[in-house]
Amino acid sequence: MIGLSHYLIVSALIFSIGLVGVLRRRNLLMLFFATEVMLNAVNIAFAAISHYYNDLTGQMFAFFVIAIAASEVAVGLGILIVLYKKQGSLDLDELTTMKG
Amino acid sequence: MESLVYIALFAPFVSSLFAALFGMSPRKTFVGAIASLLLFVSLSASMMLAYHVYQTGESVHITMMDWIHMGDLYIPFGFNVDQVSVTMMNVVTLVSTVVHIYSIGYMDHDKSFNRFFSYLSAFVFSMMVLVMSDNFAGLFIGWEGVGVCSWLLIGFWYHKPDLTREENPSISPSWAANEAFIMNRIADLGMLIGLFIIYWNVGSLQYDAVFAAIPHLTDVILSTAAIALFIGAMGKSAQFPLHTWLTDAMEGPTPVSALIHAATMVTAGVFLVIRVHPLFSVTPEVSYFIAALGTFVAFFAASMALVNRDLKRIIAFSTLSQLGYMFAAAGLGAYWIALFHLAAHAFFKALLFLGAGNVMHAMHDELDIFKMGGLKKSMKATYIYMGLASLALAGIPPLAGFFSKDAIIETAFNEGTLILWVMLVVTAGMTAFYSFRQVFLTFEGDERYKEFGIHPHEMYKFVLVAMSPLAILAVIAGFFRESFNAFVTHLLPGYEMSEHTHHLALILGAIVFAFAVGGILLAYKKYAKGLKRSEKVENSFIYRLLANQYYIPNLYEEFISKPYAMISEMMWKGVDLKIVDTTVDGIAKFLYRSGDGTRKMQTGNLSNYLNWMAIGGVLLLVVAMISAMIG
Amino acid sequence: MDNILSVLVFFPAIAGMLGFVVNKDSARVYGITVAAIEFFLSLWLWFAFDGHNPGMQFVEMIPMIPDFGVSYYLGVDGISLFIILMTTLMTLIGIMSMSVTENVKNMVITLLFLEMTMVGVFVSLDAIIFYLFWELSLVPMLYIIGAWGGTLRVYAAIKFFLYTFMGSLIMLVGMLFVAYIYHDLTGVWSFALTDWYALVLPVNYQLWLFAAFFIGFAIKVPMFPFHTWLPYAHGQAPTIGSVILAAVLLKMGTYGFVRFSLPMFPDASVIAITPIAMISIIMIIYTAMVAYAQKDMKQVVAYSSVSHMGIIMLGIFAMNAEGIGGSVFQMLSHGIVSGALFMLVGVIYDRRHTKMMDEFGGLASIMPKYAVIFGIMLMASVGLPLTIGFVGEFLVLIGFYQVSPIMTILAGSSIILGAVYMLSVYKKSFFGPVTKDENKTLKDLDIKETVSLVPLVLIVIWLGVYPKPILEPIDNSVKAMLSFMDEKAITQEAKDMIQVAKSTKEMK
Amino acid sequence: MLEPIKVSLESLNLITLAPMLIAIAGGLIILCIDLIKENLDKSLYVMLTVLVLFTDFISVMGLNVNERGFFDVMLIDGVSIISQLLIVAGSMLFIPLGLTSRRFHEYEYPEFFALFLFMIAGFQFMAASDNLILIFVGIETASLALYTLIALHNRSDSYEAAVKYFTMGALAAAFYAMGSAVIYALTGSVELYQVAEVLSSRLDEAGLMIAVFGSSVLLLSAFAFKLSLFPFHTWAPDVYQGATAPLAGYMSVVPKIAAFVVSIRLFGMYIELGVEWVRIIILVIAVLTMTLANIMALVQEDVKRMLAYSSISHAGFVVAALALDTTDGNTSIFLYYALFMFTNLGAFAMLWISRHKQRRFDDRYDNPYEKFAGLINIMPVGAVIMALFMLSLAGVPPFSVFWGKIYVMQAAVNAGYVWLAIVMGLNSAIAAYYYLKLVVYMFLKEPVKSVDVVYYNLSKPLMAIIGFATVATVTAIFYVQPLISYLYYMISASGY
Repeated sequence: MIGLSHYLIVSALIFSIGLVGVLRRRNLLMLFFATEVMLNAVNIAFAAISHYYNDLTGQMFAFFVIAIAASEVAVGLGILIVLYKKQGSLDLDELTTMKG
Repeated sequence: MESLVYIALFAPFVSSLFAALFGMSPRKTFVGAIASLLLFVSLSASMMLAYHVYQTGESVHITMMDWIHMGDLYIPFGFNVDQVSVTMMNVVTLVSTVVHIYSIGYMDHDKSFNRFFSYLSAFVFSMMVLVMSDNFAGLFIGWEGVGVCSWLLIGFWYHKPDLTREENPSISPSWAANEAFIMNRIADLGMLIGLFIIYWNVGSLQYDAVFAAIPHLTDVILSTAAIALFIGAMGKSAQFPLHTWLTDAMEGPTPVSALIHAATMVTAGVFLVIRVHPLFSVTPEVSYFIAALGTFVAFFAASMALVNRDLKRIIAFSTLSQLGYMFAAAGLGAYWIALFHLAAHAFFKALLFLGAGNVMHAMHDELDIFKMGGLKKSMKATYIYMGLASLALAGIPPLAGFFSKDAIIETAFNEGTLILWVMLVVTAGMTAFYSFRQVFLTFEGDERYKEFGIHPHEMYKFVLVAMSPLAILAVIAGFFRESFNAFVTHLLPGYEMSEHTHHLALILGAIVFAFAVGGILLAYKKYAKGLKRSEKVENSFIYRLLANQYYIPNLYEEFISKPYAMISEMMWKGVDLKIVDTTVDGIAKFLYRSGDGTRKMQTGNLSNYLNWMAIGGVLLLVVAMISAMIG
Repeated sequence: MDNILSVLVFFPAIAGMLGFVVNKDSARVYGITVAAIEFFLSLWLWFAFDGHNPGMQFVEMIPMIPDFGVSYYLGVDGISLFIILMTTLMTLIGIMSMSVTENVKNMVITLLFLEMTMVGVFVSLDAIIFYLFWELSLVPMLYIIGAWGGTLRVYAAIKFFLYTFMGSLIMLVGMLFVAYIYHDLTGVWSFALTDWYALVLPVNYQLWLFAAFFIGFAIKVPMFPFHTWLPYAHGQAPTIGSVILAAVLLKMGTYGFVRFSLPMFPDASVIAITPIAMISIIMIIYTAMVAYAQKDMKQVVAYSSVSHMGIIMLGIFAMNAEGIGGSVFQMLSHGIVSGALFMLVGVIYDRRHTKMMDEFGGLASIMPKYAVIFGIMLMASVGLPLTIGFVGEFLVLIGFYQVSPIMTILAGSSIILGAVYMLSVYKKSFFGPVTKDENKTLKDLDIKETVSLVPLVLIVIWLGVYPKPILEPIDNSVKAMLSFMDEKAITQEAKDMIQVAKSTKEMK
Repeated sequence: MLEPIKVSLESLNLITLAPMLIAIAGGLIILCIDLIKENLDKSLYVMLTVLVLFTDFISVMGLNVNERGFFDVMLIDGVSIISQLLIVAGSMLFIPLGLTSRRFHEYEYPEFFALFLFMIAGFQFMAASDNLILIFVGIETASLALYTLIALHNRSDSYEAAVKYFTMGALAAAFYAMGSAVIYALTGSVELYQVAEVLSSRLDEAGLMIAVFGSSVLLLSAFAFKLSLFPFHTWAPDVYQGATAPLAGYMSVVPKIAAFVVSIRLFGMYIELGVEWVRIIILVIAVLTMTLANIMALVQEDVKRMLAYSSISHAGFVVAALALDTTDGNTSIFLYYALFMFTNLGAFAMLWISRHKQRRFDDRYDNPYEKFAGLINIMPVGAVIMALFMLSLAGVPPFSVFWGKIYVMQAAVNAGYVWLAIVMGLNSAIAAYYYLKLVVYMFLKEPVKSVDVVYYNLSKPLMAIIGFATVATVTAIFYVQPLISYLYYMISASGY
């Protein structure tokens, strides 16, 4: 029987994968994807918990997360585009003019 | 009577201020004249007071105003003119009047003439405060005041450069002045401690209150107080081991040496012991120590005088030696004898110094007696004065020194302290020898000064006249011994020789006399015909030891001054800068460097930042775990 | 005029503000005038002051932050009165003798602000207001040292600021803790000192709080080993800065001990007697030795300040009227004497642009007036009787003798060691032949310098001969404080150590 | 079957939403105006924004304490009112700085103002809710707007700043969402008051503890990022440097107030529940933050970056008060920020008064210390004002930040954390160094000669704002009393 804990474990796994992605990726676009992965892991958790409690709040939260993820991507991509125009690259390692 | 007290006290002060007004202007003879006049006023007032005290047998006590009042401590400016202080006042004002007049002549060519009188009168004022005060704090004011004036006067010719110890044993006037001041300060600390002990056990610093309380105090307190006060006396009176400053103080002008370093200031220590006799008389151990130290210094100083070639230093050593006598007397309980010797010594020693001043004046500041000789032709009067003074010093009857010194030696016998007696007798012989060695080398024999192209001339007439009171007193003072005894023993405990001593008095006197005459004869034999120097003697260990003052100044230099300077330097560069300050700066630098280290985490690379966030999360988890486990 | 204290505090500040308008050529006269008015105001304060009343007078109290217990609370007693007078006097004389030529206007304005903060510190009876002025006083001094100082001026200024700032922040924590306890016990927030005095604290609290206040005050004093900022500050500061720093700012620390530590923590203070006495003795002897090793005249005076502050500290912890009263007097004495000495060093620095002693020699022949005044101040500094320096030193030593004879003897060595370094300065600079040609043409004191130094000389002698008008109010306030401390102390040891003057006892 | 939902308008209590709605509406109006007529002057937008903010402020003032509204997701307690007031007030201080005398083109875009207003609405949502969803929405609304505002500066540094901030923000958002999910899993609720109830009844269960660990750590990470606490602070210096000076000043105050409100609600809850280690973690972070940020600030060569680190350090200072979880502590947070706001915004605005055409002192920095060398000779009043701000930041009395500092320290002492107060004191002493460094440069050094083209930006609004900040900084002693009493009253009324 697939129970809540399975969902949560999956969610945690995906969250970790996303986290590792955020930490390891050098390309900004990939990095954004990784954060999306993390948010989606949260969504899985919310959906599962919501079902578990038989309470709609979790699903509501999940919807908000989706909406916010979408707008985040919109803003993020916007910034990335101008950045790309200016720098010609999306490599993280080149983004180090400010430091110290 | 009150006004007389104020006149006696403040006339020198006015004189000092008056002279100070002209301190920076060129030489003005009237400054000296007015200063001398004011001193004479002070002398007259002192004499009147003496007469008054003599007549009524009562002391005059006045309180001028409050000085310090804090907590339970109450110190007024109070003055007490009693038999002891009036004696001192007269001695001080008399000698200072003479010295003031003398200085008009002696300092004739000095451009700082006016300044000199200002200092000199200030000294007299301080000395008057010292002797007249009715409390320990007032005494201490005077005590320090004379110290400063002594500093100013020793260093009067401050412009002279520092020389090596070989060229000039005192290095320079300013060096000698500082040495004197600092050594005195060491002793002053002892004195202050004495004051503190007295205050906290008696609750007052007034003499009468303190003396009244003495019976209620324990022996330990009394002894420590006595020791502490005596340490003070040791500094001012240049007792071993604080004696080196006195000979170096001869760098000052000769009138200064006469007044301060022979007649008055250096006797302040003796005065202190006499003044505080109720305390010292109940602490026999301390008193005995004083007597022993006094005897030792008498001998010790005399031994150094034997070989010295410096006219003034010889006299200085003799002063030291005589101070030893005074302490011996005071320590043995013969306070009035000590006071009597103090007065008598003041007269003939001042005379001797002033005579030496004449010689110096004539010899263009040359002080080496080996370079003099045969001065009697050109300086008859001075010769007579110095001869008289030396006779008095040597203790030849009927001059003053005989009566006073003989009494001291007799006291030593009377107390059964034979070792002291023997030493004092031997010292008497040595005194006679060195005094006349100096007199003969200066005035008799061949005229060695001619090699140096010096044409000696006698001092001004008025100066010689001015010196005459001292000469007269040096001759006749001794006759007043008994009346003096009667006068001061109103206040001081009497001292009578025992029957046994009384019987032997003549024999004892004869022994001393024999030693004195022996000394003079020896000196006559060796030096009257001129200087015969013997390489062998001069190179002998003893001679060199004595000539170098037992190497004590060198010792002080090597083991105190230099190490102090070295440690100071080390404290500054080694400790203050290297340790204390570097620690402070080190903390600051450490913070700064750790800032440099920490900012490396701020690589600017987003990936690192994200890693930091993850690490932070883990870190939080770890801290949480730890604190959860501990808590 | 009941609000004379507020006038005293804010008059210089307002004048300083208006000073921005004054033309820079007239700035100096403006400064002298304002400082003179301020000085006369403080004299008026003295005349209006009732010397027989040991308590706080001219008290003003306006609640500022009642919810937090902060109020504008001023008052003077015998202890602070004369420090205020000295502050205004030294500011006046400092401005008069000032030899700064660049940016005189800025200097004058800065000094006037500094005067406000200094007076403020001494009249504040509210801990926060005290702290406020205390910290604020650092700023003008930072500017004075930093802007008109020598080559290392920035380093010296920052060191001065940070060191004292660090210490006072610890003290602030202590203050907040006292306030907390007060709130805990009474339910009311208050930073008023008079309220705090009423607090009876357990001994361990007292010890911790004492330590916190100690750090703040000790750095300011400055006590060994927190003193190293001082030589730099003095070494780099312009003359006027050194004068004010030595005369007034250092006194804030010792004043703090008298005002805060003693009455608030009597038991802890008694426990601290021995350690503090040890530090004081180290200060006295060690810095006297360091002073002796200096080549720079000003550094000698700077280190001598530390040494003298050791005497003051010792007296404060004598726990009897003689010692504490002596310390308060010694604060005045040291203020005037060290201020004068710094001015004197400034005089020669203005002429020769060096303070190294081996550059001089024989100055007494060339500058006799200067030599005389220097000599008088030197003698006052080494504590010659009948000068101001003796009274305080004598009282302190006599007071501390009751606590520990041995330590008094050690501390008393200051009269020897002080003479050693001071006389050596005098000998090196003033005595001997004139060896340097540059020195031969030096001018003696000009009118400006004479006018500013002579009053100090007169005060030095006047207060040495007749200190009574000053000692009396100090005596009354100190006695009252001691009997208060004695009542308040909770341990028997403390009660034994705190010596209430007999006269106070008799009155009861 | 779902039942038809019946909602009465009264029960919605829409007035609680009014402030945010006003801000949002204002933003929309600005956008609409732009649609209707292009190329309107920025002064119009600035004034409109001020107007909107003013209305917003009034409407917040009109709120009653302790009300809930809009399906009970809105929580209008004292904390939310004061924080909203502070947020709006801070924004009102900031926005006139847009009226520069020079052309900084982001202010030419009406979108800038619209985004700004949306952002404020976001902050207000954060402050005025104890619903995790709404808080999340608030955070993201505000953050996304803020990223854009930074990027609008249109220099490569600002893009870099925006990207860094954005990416890290996204990660923080993920943490927050996951944390919320854990809480939801634990309690079945996202309303904090319900969460607290459930948690307090189930706190003894062993398994629950681990979940509490997870949730609190995740949420702490998210908010540590928002509050720029070590080691989540890394974005702050770069972002402040990349953003315009006033915006950096603004970011160092206003978003943090909003984040603090949420933190008080969230972590206060944990501490109240007796999860002691949350307090310990916060204290550890606080001490680390104030110390490390301080020592990093020591070595900065750029004033703006120094101020950035100093802001981080101040945040660490205040976070310590959060850990106390006392009324005093919470009051001190708001007091501190209220007082800090004027000074810090003023200090950042002072960087804005001039700009060199090239980076002539340093390749990397716009505002190196050398730029301020000898400012006392060039611009005496400016130098004095800047020095006042620096002294205030250093905590020299009687300037504003001092009162905040002692109140925080007093709160620490009152709560029994004397060591914390001492650490704060020592940190203030360290901090004094870098503030003094600027003072030293301005007052004690000679100006660097050969200055190339300088764009002076001394517009009247800028001067007015700086003047206002100066007055507020200097006269703090006179208004601290009403401020404290109001804040204390509001906070104790809302039960914190």
